[in-house]
Amino acid sequence: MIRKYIIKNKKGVFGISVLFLFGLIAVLAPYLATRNPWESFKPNLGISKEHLLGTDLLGRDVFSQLIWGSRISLLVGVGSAAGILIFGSLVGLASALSSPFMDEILMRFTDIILYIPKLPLLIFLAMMLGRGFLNVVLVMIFTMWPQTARIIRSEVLSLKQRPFVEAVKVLGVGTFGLVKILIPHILPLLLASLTNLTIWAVVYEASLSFLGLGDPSVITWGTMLYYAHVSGVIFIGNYIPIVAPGLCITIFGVGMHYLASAIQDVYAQRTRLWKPF
Amino acid sequence: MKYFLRRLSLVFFAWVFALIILFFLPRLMPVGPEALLADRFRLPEEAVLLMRKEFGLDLPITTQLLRFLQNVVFKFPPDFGYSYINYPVRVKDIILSHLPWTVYLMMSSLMVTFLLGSVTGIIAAWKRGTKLEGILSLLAIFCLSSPVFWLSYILIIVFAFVFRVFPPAGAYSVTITSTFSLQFIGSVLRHSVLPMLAIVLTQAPSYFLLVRDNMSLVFKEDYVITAMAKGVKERTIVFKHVARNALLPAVSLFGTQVGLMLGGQIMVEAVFSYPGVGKLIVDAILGLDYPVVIGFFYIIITLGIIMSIVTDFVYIIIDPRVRYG
Amino acid sequence: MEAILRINDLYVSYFTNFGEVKAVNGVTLNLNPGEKLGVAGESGSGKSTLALAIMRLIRPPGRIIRGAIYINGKDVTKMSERELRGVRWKQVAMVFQGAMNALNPTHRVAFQIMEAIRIHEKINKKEAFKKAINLLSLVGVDPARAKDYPFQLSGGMKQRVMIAMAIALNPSVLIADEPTTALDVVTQRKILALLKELHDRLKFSLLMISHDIDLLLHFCDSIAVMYAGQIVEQSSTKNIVQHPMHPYTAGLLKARFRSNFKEFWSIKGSPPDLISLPPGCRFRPRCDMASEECARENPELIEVKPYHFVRCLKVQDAAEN
Amino acid sequence: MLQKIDVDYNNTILDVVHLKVYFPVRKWGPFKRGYVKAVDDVSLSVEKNKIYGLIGESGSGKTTLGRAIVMLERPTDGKILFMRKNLWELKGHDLKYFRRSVQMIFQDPFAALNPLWTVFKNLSLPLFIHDITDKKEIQRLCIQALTEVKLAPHYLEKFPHELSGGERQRICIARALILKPRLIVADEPTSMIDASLKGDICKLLVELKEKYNTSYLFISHEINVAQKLSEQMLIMYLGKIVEVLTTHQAGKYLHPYSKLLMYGMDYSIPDEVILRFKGEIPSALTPPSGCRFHTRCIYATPICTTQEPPLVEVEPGHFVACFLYD
Repeated sequence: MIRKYIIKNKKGVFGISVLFLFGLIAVLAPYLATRNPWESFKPNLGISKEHLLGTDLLGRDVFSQLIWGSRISLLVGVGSAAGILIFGSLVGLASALSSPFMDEILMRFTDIILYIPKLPLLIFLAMMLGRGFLNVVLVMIFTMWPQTARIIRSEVLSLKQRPFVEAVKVLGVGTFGLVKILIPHILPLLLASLTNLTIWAVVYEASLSFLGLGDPSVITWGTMLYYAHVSGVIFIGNYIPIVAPGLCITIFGVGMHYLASAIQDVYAQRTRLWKPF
Repeated sequence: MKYFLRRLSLVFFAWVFALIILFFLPRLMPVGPEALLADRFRLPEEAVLLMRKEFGLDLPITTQLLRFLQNVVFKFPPDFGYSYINYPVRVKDIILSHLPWTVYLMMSSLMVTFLLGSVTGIIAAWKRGTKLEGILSLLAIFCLSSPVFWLSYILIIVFAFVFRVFPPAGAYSVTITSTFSLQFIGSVLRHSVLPMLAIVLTQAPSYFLLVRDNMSLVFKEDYVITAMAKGVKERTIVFKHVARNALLPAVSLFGTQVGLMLGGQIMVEAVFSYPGVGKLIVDAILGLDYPVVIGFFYIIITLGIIMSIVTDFVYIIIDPRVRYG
Repeated sequence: MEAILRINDLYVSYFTNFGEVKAVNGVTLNLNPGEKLGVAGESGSGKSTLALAIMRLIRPPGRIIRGAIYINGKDVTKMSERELRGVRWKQVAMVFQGAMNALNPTHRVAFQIMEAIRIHEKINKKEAFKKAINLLSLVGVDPARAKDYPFQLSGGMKQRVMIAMAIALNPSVLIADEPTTALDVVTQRKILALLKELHDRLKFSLLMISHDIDLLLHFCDSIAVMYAGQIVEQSSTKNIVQHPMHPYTAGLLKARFRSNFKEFWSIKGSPPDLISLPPGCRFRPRCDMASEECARENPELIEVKPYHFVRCLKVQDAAEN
Repeated sequence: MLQKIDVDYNNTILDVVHLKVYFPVRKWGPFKRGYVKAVDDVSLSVEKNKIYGLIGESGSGKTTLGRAIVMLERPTDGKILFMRKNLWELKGHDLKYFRRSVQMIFQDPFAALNPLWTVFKNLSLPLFIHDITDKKEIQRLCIQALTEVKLAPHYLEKFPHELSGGERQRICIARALILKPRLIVADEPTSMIDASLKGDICKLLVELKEKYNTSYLFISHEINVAQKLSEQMLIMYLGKIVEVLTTHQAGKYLHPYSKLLMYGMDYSIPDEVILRFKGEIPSALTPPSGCRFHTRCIYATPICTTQEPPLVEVEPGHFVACFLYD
């Protein structure tokens, strides 16, 4: 049902095609990459047939690095986004549906984490847990779930006031039954925040690796940027190693953003919340 | 006024509570301060003991906590003891030397971000559906999802290398001595344009989208139709009637923005090697220099709380409903 | 005498992605100076769209397709934005239904009245404020509340402020779109009494729009009944009460909850869907005396008796012979 | 009516005993500043097979009383008894039985149905919750419920947004009736419906009352509609019941406020009569002292401003809270 609407919605089509494209690249990385990303050739070659995007200061082929890099970056992105979403919505649902006292405690707890800015906390926790992209995922989940919890909580609270939810309460359904009924109504919001969180996760993963806290044993768009930054390759005029990975992150972000807003439009259309005049 | 006292007391407890957590953070780290001192500088055994006494690490935990609170909460400027890495220098001095740069860069870009984001948001909402709004929105989404350090590099490549208009790095050209001469200030300004532009371009879109979507909601309100019926000019309606209500959420976003802004700050200072606190903190964390880290987090949390109170205050002034609520 | 407001053959539609919502389908209506004309219509009759169209306040996705609206002889539909500003609120003012948010919550009440005055008259702030104060006392609002914000006032008070704002420039036509629907019964009667008193004193002509036919019968000189974007019957209040001709008008009168009415009665069927309107007479699906003839032909609004217009084939045939 | 001595146990469905529902308003100070006294010490008992009309202006607390009866609002003081047990102490089977026997119809038909579900799913939810899971049985009950509210069975596949206001309200009634409850709290069921269709909804309610002898608490601000529909009328002002009468005494309202409501609805009464009653309903945060209506009442005497008039039985079944009839 939802797919039918998304196809009609221009933004949705762009978003899905971007997601599909990057997903494909990540899955088919071994076949698409022309060279072995770790093997080093002559440094700073320009764009040529063998090296579609030239090579970086260490002589590694930028194009194949890009392809392999997408695999981990997306994995970390979607993985931590899912983790954040699950943890965040659980807390959000719990504080919205339970007693005001419990709600107050949970909210104060999320406030404290919200007060501490994300990046320094990320850096701090990355230090504590040590490198490795699994740690990066854990770190991101811990620092970014309060935002989602807050969004889900306010959405559930406003839904609770709607008469059709109160009608269900009058029928004597338990909290668990209520959640089952509310899920389809917050699903669009969950999907939308999943896409938004994926953008933030990819960006923050890149930032961490850029600062040298990423997992050196793995290639991601972030580590590519790190090597480009450390090696100062741009001062020699070879801009591609810096521009290419960043551009991938941004295009992926734009696609996901459009996908998120398309999902929201579809929900509004489906429930006719949107009054014609 | 009582509303404020309540708000202040609540916030004060949150602040102290956060500081206490801050105190325990280094203790939780796998690499304890003593172990760090021992292997980092390969100091002999007794030197490490001497250092421990100097830093008061051998005292029981509770007295350390009390001492920490005593000279952080009640003494101004707070004293965090000595930095591990560059030992004789007190944490306070390190931070104070780097702080002005960061404050200058952050405050100016905060202002520019708010103004640029809100104004473009208002214009986009007003001219909804036109090509101009399409371009603005696409640009905003592009900048929103691009990592700030990557965008900084793009700016460097375009403005510093290709067009050679702005210097690619540093806070002021080394040739000039840091006195308050006009030349020095000119160079500082020229150096800060690219970093500020990088922060503004990544932070402004969140205001832009917020104000644009909020404006289109406010446009549907009945009092806009009343204003049009009264024959109020369209421009006045947009700026006086609609913008005022639409900017309320932007103000509250402004309050929570400090934290977000700092992330961008650190990245930009790393790329432009701008001598602010951001660069300092990255080195401090990488170097496990706990007192500096604590000092840094102290600043952020305090700044965050002050900003949220300022936003509440501004909110009350703008939105009468809260004042007479 | 020359009608102060003349609408002829007006068509307004909303182009939504669910289809074209034909809100107004060919309305012809005249309002004479000093007359209190009531427009009765239920949900889906297009009465509010008609009111907004007169002030050219229809915004996308709505559009005026055809027809003309003459205010003091000049056609509003052809006017540019600049000329409109000379008409809006100066010659035609409006009181909205949702008094709750028809006032800007972040501006003081007096300021919003002064704003209306100072757009059309070049006077300084102090004078405008004085004018606003007497207007407030004229509509029975304690001038001390002038500096309050809308959310500090009760529903009735807010509507009085709206009325004060509407009569600020002494317009010749006042449109009241369901002014009292959102208010309690008692406040409703007080607001109506205020409107009647102001009408007698300031001699503006009043177009009162409401779904409550009882209210219109009590308040207005003549009434036009709207159904599915068209006027189905128009006449003086006496004619409408004593011998309503159109089946819909008769149905509205019969469905009222009067103490002397014994049984509950309703018009059968449900309100018209303005996207897919039935062919021929729009009321056919709900009409007891409908026949196939009604489905084929589009009835016209014909003056069956002096100043008694009806849009129904059956009634027109009966009147001929 | 009130604490009758010989409470006929099986005839009363529900007893409301000195119910108080206050909403805290946290304004300036650190501690709670004041209370909105929505329902302030109301007692009534609901008997079988009777339609009760609960009338009052907006802000009189009538909706809050209705919501408290279906456990959507927790009482601050006093209690509501169902089968001689306090609602909020009901557990397990008793609670389930209460949920089955008391249902609610909401004011806004557009928001009272789950927009993502078809009519069939909306109707079958109550059955599903009360353990009727056999597919055919649910189908049969749903179709039967639809025919009772005079809607064709093909409405089952429709979505709420494809229906008109009147049709939706009928489906809400069907949903409330499907479990054959003993009491239905109807919160302004007719106020969002077109005037020309109100009659059908009222006729439907009366028919269903005779057929299933369910009782109704008909909450409304339209006194004329309620008067024709209900057998027992309760007039409520600022959280308190000011008059109780049976409808065969209709029209003979004694309390000045009830008279005012009646005049307001009847356009033959000249405006001057109504204009003599000053002002509007004040906020329930700071209710006036003594008789709450004294600030607007034309018969107000000094005693009205200090003392609260008790509900006095002027004639059998007719109670008034006003010193004129003390």
